[in-house]
Amino acid sequence: MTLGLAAAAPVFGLITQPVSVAHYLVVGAIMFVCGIVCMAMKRNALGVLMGIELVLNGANVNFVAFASPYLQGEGSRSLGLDGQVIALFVILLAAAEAAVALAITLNFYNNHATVDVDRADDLKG
Amino acid sequence: MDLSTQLPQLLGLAWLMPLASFVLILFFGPKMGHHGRNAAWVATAAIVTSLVLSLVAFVSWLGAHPVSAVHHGGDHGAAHAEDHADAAGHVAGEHGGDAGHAAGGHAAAGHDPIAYSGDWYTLYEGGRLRLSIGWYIDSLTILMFVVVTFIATCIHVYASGYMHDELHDVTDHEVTLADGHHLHRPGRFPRFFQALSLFCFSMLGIVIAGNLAMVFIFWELVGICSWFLIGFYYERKSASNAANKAFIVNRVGDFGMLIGLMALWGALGTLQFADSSVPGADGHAVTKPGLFSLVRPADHGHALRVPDGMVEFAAAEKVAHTPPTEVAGKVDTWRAEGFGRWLLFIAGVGIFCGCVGKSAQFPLFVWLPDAMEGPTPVSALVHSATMVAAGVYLVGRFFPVLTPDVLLVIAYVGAITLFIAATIALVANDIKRVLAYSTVSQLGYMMLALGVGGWAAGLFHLVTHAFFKSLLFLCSGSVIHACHTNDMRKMGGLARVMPYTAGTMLVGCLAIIGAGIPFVIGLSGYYSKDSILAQALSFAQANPRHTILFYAVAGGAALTAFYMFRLWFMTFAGKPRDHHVAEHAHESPQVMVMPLVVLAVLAVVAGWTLPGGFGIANLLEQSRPAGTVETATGGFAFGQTLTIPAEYLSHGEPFHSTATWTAFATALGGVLLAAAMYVWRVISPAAVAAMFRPVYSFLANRWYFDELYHALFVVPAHGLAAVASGIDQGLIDPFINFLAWTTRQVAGIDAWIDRTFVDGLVNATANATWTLGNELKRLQTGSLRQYVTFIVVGTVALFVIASLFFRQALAG
Amino acid sequence: MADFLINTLGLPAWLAWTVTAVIAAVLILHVIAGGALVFIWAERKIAGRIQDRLGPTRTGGKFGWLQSLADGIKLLAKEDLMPDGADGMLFRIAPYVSFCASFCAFICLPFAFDVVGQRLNVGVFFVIAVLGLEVFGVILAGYASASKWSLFGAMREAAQVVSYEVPLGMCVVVPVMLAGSMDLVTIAEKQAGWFTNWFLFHDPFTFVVFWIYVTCAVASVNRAPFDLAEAESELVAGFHTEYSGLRWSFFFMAEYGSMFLVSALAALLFMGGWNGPIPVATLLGLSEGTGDTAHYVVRLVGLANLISKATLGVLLMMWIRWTLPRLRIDQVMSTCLKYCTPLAAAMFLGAMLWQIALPGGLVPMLHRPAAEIREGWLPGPGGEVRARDAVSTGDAVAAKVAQVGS
Amino acid sequence: MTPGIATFADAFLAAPLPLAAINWHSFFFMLFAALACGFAVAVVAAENVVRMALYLVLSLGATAGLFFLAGAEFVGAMQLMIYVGGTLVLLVFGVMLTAQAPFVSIKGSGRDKVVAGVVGAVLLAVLLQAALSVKAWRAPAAGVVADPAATPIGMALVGVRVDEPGVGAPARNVRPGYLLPFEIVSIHLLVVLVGAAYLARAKRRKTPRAIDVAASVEPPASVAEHAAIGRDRQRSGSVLAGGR
Repeated sequence: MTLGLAAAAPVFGLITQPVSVAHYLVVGAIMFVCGIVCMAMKRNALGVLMGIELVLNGANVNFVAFASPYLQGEGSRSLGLDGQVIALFVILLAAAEAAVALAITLNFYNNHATVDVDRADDLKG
Repeated sequence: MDLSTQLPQLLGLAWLMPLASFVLILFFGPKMGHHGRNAAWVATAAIVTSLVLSLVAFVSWLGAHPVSAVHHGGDHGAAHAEDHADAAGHVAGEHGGDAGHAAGGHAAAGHDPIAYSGDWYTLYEGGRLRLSIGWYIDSLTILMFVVVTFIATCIHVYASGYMHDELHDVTDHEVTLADGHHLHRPGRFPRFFQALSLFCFSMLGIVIAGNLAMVFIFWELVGICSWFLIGFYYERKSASNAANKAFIVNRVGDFGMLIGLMALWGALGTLQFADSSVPGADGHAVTKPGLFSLVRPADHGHALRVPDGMVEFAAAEKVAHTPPTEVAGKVDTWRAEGFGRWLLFIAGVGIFCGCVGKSAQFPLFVWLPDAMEGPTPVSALVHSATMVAAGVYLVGRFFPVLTPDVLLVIAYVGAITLFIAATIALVANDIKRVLAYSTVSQLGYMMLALGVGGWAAGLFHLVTHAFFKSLLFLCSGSVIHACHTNDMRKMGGLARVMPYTAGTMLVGCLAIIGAGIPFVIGLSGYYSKDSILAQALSFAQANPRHTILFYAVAGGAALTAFYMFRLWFMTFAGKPRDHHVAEHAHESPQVMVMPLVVLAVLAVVAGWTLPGGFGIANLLEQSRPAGTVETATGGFAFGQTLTIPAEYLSHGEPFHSTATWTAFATALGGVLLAAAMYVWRVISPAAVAAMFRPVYSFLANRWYFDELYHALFVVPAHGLAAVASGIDQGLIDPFINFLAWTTRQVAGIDAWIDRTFVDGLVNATANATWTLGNELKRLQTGSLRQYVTFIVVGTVALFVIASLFFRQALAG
Repeated sequence: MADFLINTLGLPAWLAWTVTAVIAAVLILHVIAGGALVFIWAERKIAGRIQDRLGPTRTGGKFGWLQSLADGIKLLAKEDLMPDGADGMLFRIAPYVSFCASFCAFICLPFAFDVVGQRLNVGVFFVIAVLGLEVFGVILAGYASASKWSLFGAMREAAQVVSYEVPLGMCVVVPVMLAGSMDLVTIAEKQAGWFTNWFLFHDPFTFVVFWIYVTCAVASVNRAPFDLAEAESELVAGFHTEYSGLRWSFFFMAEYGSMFLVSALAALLFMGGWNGPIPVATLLGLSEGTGDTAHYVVRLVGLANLISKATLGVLLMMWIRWTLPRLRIDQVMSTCLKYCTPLAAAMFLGAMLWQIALPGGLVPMLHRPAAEIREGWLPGPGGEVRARDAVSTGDAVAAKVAQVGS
Repeated sequence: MTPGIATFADAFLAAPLPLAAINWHSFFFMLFAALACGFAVAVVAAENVVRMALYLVLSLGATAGLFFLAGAEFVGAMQLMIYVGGTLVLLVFGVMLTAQAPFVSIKGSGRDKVVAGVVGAVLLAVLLQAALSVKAWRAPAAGVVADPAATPIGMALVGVRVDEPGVGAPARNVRPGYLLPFEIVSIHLLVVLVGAAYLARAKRRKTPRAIDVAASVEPPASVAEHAAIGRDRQRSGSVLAGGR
């Protein structure tokens, strides 16, 4: 049994040790990067929007992680409510941002009959 | 509430109401209904509010100080005989001795005027100068408030009908443009009421004013308003000229007034009428004596005395040589030597100059008849009832400070004015000018009355005159409105078509000539004019050398009767002279007739004294200035001693009956003569005119005053201007041109430098920027994703740099 | 229950917990599936009666009570079509998304005092949120079917549900405010006692709010008269035009599941949850203290109470469906945004003011003052309530809260 | 959920079996984390917009799970309600409204992908380094059990802090609440709502400058109207009625 444990240690360790803030940070970082890549790669305006949502969400994960009293190791103190409240506001503002961005996209679609962001270069000098 | 706090609030509010409406109309006038139709309502509402407030104040005043006939001279009753007796005793005693003490003894016996005074707001305080917005309220103030607001109300109502032409575009037939067409302009309905409101505000400001400075401020405001209103049809040359004339002539008077103010302030350091409590050096309130108590100190029995300030001011060099401690002691000796009395004289005359201008007294009366260029309601309000009354009011208010000499001057000016104006009115044919000259002459009456010591008489006449003169003007307005002409020779027989106007105007004429059944009852003019006559008579008796004044008054009465009825007969009686006019003639609309009726009623009853003594005369007695109750003597300026007889004497025999009979006879005579000439035609005016051709033309040309002034002032002024312009063009212009030329040369060089170097620099910069921008433009691809990439790269770069070079900072 | 397994059967804790979880899940699943069977049968009978028909009569004897089971079997056997040009993956996933949404919502829905999958202190919120997810499956279905009808249906559904979440949320907030907690268990507990304690009868405003809630609930599970998404007269069958067989039945289970859910929610929020109109248990002297049997009896009675109330709600919806004609979509929208939302807001305000004006309610005898309805955070006589929760649920959080509160 | 899991874990440490070694909290964390990250990557990888939307929803839902695990029930529920229930539905709306054949999947050029990938990799490296560099963050959770977060957040949003040591006497504590930010955010939301409704209102369409695709898409006027559904729900009724 202990052997089995030892064999599986690298993977198994992940689910035997209590999680820490860093775990959350890693998750947040991955989502953040995915969002960035999404923004940088997608030509579809809505794709870009989704990228933005991902980025915001990655940030939120960090906030919540820092706010959570569960995850703090010995001695370190959590952000307390601030983190959670900031996360809430981020969510709200993300909703607002999505609304406006979507409206803009649809306008763009009405005028240009496309949602390709590369076509949105009217202001280019 | 306490009267002393209640009255200022009520009257202050009543005073500010028109200001509010002025501001409203000024800003929102054109938006008020179609062509600002509702501006009339705003203004009227404001003035009605003031009227109500004034009436409330009036009632509460009566509640606090019931008017009765008990005090000196107030009644015609039995108390009169002994009044007369002991007064006579005083007169006898005063000739030798010190006038002040005896009179003061009487004055001190409970004849202090009832007055409330105080300050709302201090405009400026520095050094000795203290300008404040304050109030001085006594029965006179309240009476004037009621009168002004009441007449103003009537006239607002009347005007809202009269000015209806201004509601739509107006074609002014008296103005012909260069292209030969008549002027066509948009209506100015709101502007009219705006100016009217402002005028009411200023007039009430004069009335309530607590110090001379404030009086002066509103004095000028009134002038401005009258300028606006006379020049209301400013496209008409005549109108704008008249406006300017009125303004400039008034300036002449105001210059004198300024001198008076300087004399008072320079010498006494205060312009407050009444004593005022001001914060002293140590912070406690100190009672600062006002003009009245300075000139008539209570400890001196309210007898007129040259105030210490003036004495020291006049005896400046003596003061300089006297140690400060002893100055106070020597003042009396200096006063005895007569120092400062000239100063006081000058102050009085100066202030009176202002009144001369404003009240159109000789020699500054020329502006008033021209002022008839304004709309008729304006003539009625400004130039008959209120503004011109301001001068009389100020003299009345300022009465205690006026020495007998000043009074004499006033009396003579008044006499001359009244005579000249009356004579001119005899031959004038323009209905409004007749009324204008009659106004002038009535004002002369008032001034004369004040001058001969008839304080109550003059102000009484002021009030009654306000009523019937505004009535007369409104009637004339309604006539003009009907006939579209001012020329009486075109009128006649209008009584049939416009009965209301005719009737009310008849009432007005009767009132102004002081008609009445002797000793029984009469119209308002009957009482006021009789009291003036009586006072003039008693003055003439007291100073035999000035009997002429009484004759002037009597003659004036006759002339008044004549020209007023000449006017009435020519206008309403007989057959129409000009059918073209007569056909158009029609009665005016209700809104115009209503005020006529109201005013007519008041013109009848204004003078009555109700049983129990309530009446304007007795009301005025309440605020008779301290120390003017009794006969006083004085005077140095004209090398003679003057006696200003106490006014109550004139209510007794023999003056009273004599005056009444004289007035009755003269008036009757005048009326009969007028009737004979214009109704029965037993005397032909033309024949008379032919008989006295020179006199007639002299009068018809208004004594050539305008020509005289033209020759005296205008021509020299033009000459001076010509010289000045010659200098200007001959000397100054070439010099200026030379300067200009030089500057141009310099500028040329400068421009060259500018173009070569400065511009070059600027252009270089611009080019550099341009090229740079062109280079940078490449970066701005407009591709969103690329931007995102940039952002990320930037972030990473920052992080790397930070972690490389600021490791410690991060580690912390 | 886990305690029961651990203590009496002596199972190892982890096994006990797992077993408990599985049992709970299966139970909920059966509530949905079995409920769907019963309700479909009931609906057909009711529709029949209302329309003067008999409805199913044959299958399974007298009342045709096996009818829906037979249908189920038929659906299982049916061929599963997928239109050409559909987005296969999404098309397959969609029904499960819907179903999972309405299933997850049951997790924190208490059936009796502590008969609850997982007690959440944001229970109400969670239920509403998860319920909102159901629409997602519908949208996917509509899009993936590559059919205009489906697309329109999906759009309407989405528009309708997303906008009806607003007034729904407002209505739900009122009981939350009165109870001072978002925990469904707490909310229901606050209404224990006589039926006058039900928030439905708390004050006139809550009464109105209840009916607004019913309207919005009907709309948000898009039942008639709000079933624009599957308006068979306009769009063939709306978002599930292209579906058949098992996937189609999943949509239906989801629909009936969420019908039951919103009804249960209504019961919990407004009608005292598992507390009957008359506090029988208390009157009989049965309470937590008096031994396990009493304990379980009380639970069962509560269970019965709640389920019957919820069923009542479902039947009400059926009645409405077969009585009222379908609205036009613009009418639906104006109902939501012009009437429900402002009305709900006003009622919320009213309820609040009522709380401030008469905290004791109109009849203080019958009414438990709202002051003690608080979590442990604020001072006030909330202590003993929390303490009892702590004992009964053996929950660390509640324990902490209790010692904080008292 | 968390407390349950917590007690779960306690129960397990007693058990002798290897399963007993499992920290269920970590287990569920790993589960949700894997879901969140996996679907996030799927979002990037997917070509079809609608699928991207689906993956995004799943990713966000999993994140909500993470929040629950971190003891932030309220934020989690909020995430589910607003993000997943609201924002995403709107996104999908947009997707559908613009989901015409040519745009459902716009292929990005390979070069873009490479660039984005490299940049992303670099950023990821930096972020991970940052995340793991601080020791205090790596310290395993002490398993403190805190109070349920809903009430303190609610109270804090209206300006009263009850999560402080002076619990039970909000008057006593001095930490400010979040009333002002709360108000600001709500005003901001209102403004956004109005603005979005205005932006997306159905206009009389001007001829689109891109004539080439005008034929292939459904008339932009009606597109604009559909846009109105997503953004300006008040109008959507008549829109859909018209769409029928």
